[in-house]
Amino acid sequence: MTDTVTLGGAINRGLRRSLEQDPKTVLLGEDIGKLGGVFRVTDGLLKDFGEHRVVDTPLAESSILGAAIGLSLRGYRPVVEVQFDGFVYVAFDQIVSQLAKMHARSGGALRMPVTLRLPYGGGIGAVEHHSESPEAYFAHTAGLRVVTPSNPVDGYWMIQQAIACDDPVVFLEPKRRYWDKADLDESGSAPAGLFEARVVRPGRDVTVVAYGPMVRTCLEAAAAAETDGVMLEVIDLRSLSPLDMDVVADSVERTGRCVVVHEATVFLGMGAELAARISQQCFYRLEAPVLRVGGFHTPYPPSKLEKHYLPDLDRVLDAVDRSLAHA
Amino acid sequence: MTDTVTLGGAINRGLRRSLEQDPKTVLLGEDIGKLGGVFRVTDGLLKDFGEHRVVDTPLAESSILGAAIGLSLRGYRPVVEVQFDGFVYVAFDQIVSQLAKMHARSGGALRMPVTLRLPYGGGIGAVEHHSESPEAYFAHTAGLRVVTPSNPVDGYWMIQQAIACDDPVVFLEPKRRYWDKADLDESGSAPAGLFEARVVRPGRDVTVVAYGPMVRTCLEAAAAAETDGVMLEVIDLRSLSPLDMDVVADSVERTGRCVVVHEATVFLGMGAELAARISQQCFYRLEAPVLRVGGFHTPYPPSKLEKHYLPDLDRVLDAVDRSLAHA
Amino acid sequence: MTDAEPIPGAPPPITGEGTFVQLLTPEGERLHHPEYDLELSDDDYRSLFRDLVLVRRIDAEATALQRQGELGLWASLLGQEAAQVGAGRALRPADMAFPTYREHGVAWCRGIDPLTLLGLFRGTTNGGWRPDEHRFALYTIVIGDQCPQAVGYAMGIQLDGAEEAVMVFFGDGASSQGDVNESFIWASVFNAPVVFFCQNNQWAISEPLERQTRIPLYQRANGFGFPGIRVDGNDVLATLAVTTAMMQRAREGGGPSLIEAYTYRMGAHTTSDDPTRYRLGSDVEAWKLRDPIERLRSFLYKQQLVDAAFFAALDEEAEALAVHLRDGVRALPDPSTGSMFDHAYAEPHAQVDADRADFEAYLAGFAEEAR
Amino acid sequence: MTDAEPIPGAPPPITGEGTFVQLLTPEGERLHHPEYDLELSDDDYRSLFRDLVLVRRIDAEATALQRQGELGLWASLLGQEAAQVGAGRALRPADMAFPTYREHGVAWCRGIDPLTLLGLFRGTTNGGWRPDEHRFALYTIVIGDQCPQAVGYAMGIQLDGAEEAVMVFFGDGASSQGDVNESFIWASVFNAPVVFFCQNNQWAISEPLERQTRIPLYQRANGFGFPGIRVDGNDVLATLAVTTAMMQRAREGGGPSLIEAYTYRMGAHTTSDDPTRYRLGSDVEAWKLRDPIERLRSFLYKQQLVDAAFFAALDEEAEALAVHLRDGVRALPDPSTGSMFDHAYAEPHAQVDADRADFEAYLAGFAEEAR
Ligand SMILES: Cc1ncc(C[n+]2csc(CCOP(=O)(O)OP(=O)(O)O)c2C)c(N)n1
Ligand SMILES: Cc1ncc(C[n+]2csc(CCOP(=O)(O)OP(=O)(O)O)c2C)c(N)n1
Ligand SMILES: [Mg+2]
Ligand SMILES: [Mg+2]
Repeated sequence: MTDTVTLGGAINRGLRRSLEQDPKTVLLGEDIGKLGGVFRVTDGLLKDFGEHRVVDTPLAESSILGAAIGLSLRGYRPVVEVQFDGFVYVAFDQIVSQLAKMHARSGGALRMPVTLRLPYGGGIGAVEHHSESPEAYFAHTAGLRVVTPSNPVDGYWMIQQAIACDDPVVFLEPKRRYWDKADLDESGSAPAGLFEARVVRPGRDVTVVAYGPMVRTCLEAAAAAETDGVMLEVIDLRSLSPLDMDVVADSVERTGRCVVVHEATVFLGMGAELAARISQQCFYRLEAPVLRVGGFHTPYPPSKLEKHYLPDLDRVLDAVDRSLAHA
Repeated sequence: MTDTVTLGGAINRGLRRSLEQDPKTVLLGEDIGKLGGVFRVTDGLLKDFGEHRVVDTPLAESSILGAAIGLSLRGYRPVVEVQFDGFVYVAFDQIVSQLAKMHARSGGALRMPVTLRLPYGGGIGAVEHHSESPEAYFAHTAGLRVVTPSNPVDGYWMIQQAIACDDPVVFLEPKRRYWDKADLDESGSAPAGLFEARVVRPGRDVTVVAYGPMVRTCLEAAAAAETDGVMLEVIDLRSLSPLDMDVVADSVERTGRCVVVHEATVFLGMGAELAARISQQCFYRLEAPVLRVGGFHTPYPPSKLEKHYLPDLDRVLDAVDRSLAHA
Repeated sequence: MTDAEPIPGAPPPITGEGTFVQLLTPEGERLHHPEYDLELSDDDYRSLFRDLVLVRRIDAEATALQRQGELGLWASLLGQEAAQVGAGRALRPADMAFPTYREHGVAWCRGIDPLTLLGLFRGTTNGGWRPDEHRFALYTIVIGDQCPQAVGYAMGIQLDGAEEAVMVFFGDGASSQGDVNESFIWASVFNAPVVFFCQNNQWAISEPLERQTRIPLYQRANGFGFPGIRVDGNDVLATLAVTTAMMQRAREGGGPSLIEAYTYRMGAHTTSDDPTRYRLGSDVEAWKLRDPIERLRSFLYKQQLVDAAFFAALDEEAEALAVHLRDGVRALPDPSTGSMFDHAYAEPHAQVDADRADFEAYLAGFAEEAR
Repeated sequence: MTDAEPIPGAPPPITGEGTFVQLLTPEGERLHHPEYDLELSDDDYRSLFRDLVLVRRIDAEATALQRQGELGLWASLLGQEAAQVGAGRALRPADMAFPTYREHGVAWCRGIDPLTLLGLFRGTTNGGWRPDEHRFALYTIVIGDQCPQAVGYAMGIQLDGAEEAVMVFFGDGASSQGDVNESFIWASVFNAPVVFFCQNNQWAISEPLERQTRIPLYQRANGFGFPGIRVDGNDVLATLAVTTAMMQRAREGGGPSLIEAYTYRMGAHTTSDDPTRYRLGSDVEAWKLRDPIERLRSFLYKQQLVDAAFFAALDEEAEALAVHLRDGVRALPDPSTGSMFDHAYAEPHAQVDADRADFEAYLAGFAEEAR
């Protein structure tokens, strides 16, 4: 039975299913109750699961994470929403010093099955602090896992997989894709593991690696490139920590060229790790240096400028051209 | 007139000179007054400059940074000490959302000449949270500058340059080198710009890039390698944001090989950015992939294990060997 | 101002009347208060009324401009005009204010052209005005972050030995943030000249006050050792009186204080919000009876301080302001693409320079193609 | 417990006597309190004394072991034995405690072998015990972080409908952290079964209490709507009485409370610290007269509850404990290098696996060379 759902709607359904299947699943966040979250991702859950399992909290992100840790210690499986990317820094200490390290600190005795849901990325014309891409901060933090769906089907399955995971998972939701639609069959089982990358479009000329919001952009670029006879292979990483390097390296071994695309600032963004790794793993195969397309080394600009700041089809294709220019 | 000073002592003298020369310089931190800081880096400054300019604050790092921002808005030039690397995350929001972005937000009208002094790194047998290497979090953050001295002479000059800089500077102090000594001549002028890298040992075979605590380790490795006839060129980055790529690329163009060394976890550590960049800039010259030596993808271990976690002479030389193994 | 101590275990109902300072009833009756009172001239009354009306007009116009697509977002101050104008008018030129994102009324009092505010919500800037010139910090969007900054600034005043004070604005929701509570501690420990002005508009987006506190917010100050006062935030006179007194106290070395302005967010949280999902229209209706403008209008009428000409002139002024905003907003230039790179740092930064060069080369490539 | 309201502008002197609950004077005189009292058997008294003595002995032994180089660091509880034993003994087996890094006395009451504590300070582990089995969370070193966690755990108790409560420990310095104040808000809003137990030992490393607050710390609770009580933290009876009452209140749904245990850090902050740089020996001397053990010893003597045989047996027990620690700490095995990789994640993580494989290959390289 297949339904057409948006990404936001798919995550909502995934949350609902987790709430149904495991009574230990509880949701915490600001405005997730009656309002259903500012993006309506928790719409209807308060009504159906009650205010003990869908908890509107005081306006204090550090304590949201701290409380989630405490609930984990009590055997719960908390799913936390931080309303926007730019507000997660307030909770950074609880995330980095406590959530990420508790399992190791306890020598494996304690588990932190916390899912941190975080709408991220730009492109929605928002005011400051509502368009950030903080994924590298989390991926650099040992003890955390970081994943991000790019489409509704992944959104539905990955949120459930993240909640089921016994490690803390930062679940990054590409907010500008919340309204993207796809057909979802809830009756099947997850099409892929939570930490697997996927080739979402095969091609022989250049490997384009993306995740979250940029997957669609890269698919569009690939379609445009095809009209010029250039066949891009697009990889959706899905997981940023760990990285599924097998899929990436396998592709680059075939194409010999690679472009990594993300919204986050290039300097020490995910592209840095990917470029470093691909340059090493595919050292003798690379025909051009791995190129990176991403945000500039500036704070996210006022929204009137974001179309210039954010990678788009043209900037992806420009990098593809520069890659191909290497003989 | 030359004196022998430790790194901690040199920074102390640099702070003193800044306090003397600019009445707008104020110091904020925990235990920086009578105690002189847990590493005694502010020793004697309260006595000589008074409690209005050397302020022992409440135990609240987020507010230390917030207050520094407020003082900047009032025309002051605050120098903030956060006692240990592991306690800076509490202030992450003020650093990332406010300190880093204020100048851009104001369209250049406001300046944030804040220096954040942060002892960092391991190797002193400390308990948890006292051995972290958070530099990548800061270097990834546009709007911040990140520097780190590796020796007393740099410590003396760089702290003054950092304080004089009109941008926020994260000044990372390699705590396990606090007691390293060198001769300091206070009468001269700074031997290099704050954002310049330096070749601290020339060599023809492999470029070894390090900063902060690892510079000494790499110099020791270079001395050992020399006995085997391998000549390492060691670069002290000094600045992590911006990176002085000219010095690095120039060296790799000569050696064709590069190893990057740091204590921080390798995944998305500074080595990722350097490897990505070198692999691109020196694409046709590299004879081996850029190799990275650093912390594992685990939380910093209990101190009995840190000798295994931290890069040492052997691990640097092992990477050098692996680099040279590429024909 | 007396108030029952909180009863452990049994949260007292959170209400306004009887706990707050009021100088003007909703019916426009002028009250007097033993501690906080005001001597105002006729002109003062009229000018306060003018500010309230113009500020509301700015807000209405901005809301309309958002609907027309000229702004990406607008955070309406509807219902909070008196709290903001009262507080804003208590500031002296040399004092400093640290706002949230909703203090359009205070901005007005600080002499900031409201058009400048629209830039932020249109997305042409993340700031807009010169905080040093207007003594009005940039809007702060991350809840609570401005509070420790305000205390730091106030410590700077102390270092300078100046007779100035700081007012920092925040909401009922913000009162739960760690930074806000830390700033209470710092202000108290350093006896900093700062007035904490909390507009309790009863809502933090969809969350009612009960999610942030079990006792009246002004009592928070009891835990930190400085006075907490609740004022009728829909009464511009009371707000002006209390803020004037507390600012003067701070300037004179009396230290910090907390003022809770008891008010109501009449509109949506922002234009993106849909309050029908979480609150009753009847609550909003009840609060309409406490409208901050109507009560002053009644008072002015009763006192015969105004006539038809006054209102006509004010209407005209409001209309001109509206035209200024409507025309101005459309004329606001988009920032240049290069401006992204201009102000990331105050001094040159190699990475920014490289990014700028790459971007310019990229743009030049298009130009070339186009030729 | 009555207490003057804070006087705005003029911080009252921060003293102990007269503001706290005391059941045993420094001279060993047994007092009674209208609200908080205890019915204790002779055995109870003796067993409390035993705990105090053994806990102090653990501390002395650990300090010595640090000097001998067996521990990297030790955070002494000297002077705080009564606060910790009193609070620790108020916990029921099913209750949960969240400590800082100094709660060795509470750990003792939770049945944790003190040798386990030494592992953390020796650097063989960052944890050591099973929090789920002992209902005693791991030590928290980042100041204040445990407080929101404690509230979260308490919310879990509510979800489970269990009759349990949480006690969370923190210091006077910690009271300034945002997270600690946020946890007061959460506990109040959710009426969570949590007792905030603040050991005010007058110092946060080198900073005296005046750097954290201008009013007595127990009054912080006034700002959050739950009771705050100051207890003589050098009086194990008073501490036990007050914590027992507040824990029971919490278990029964009465909600949170704040207890300030007024005490003194007799030693250095840790073995790395040098208190002569910032405080007077005479202050420490004055506090010696309030020693928590001596007053109970006097009481036991006066009541003739003990004889020479009791002390001899206790000495012997303490000596055996010391031997256990001395021998045990040297025998603590260093963790295996592989253990770094074992518990970074609960489930397999490709990066950790790769790092482990690389590291093993690297080690194997040495082994090969050696052959
Ligand atoms: C740290 C942080 N968390 C969440 C948000 C999202 N957010 C914006 S406004 C708001 C509610 C603020 O409520 P209140 O402080 O009462 O101010 P009001 O909007 O009512 O004026 C929230 C949760 C934010 N801006 N910053
Ligand atoms: C967030 C944070 N900042 C700084 C430190 C360093 N530090 C360790 S203990 C301490 C003082 C704590 O004082 P208090 O809370 O009174 O506890 P006490 O040590 O007196 O038991 C400080 C500043 C820390 N551990 N965590
Ligand atoms: Mg509000
Ligand atoms: Mg203390």
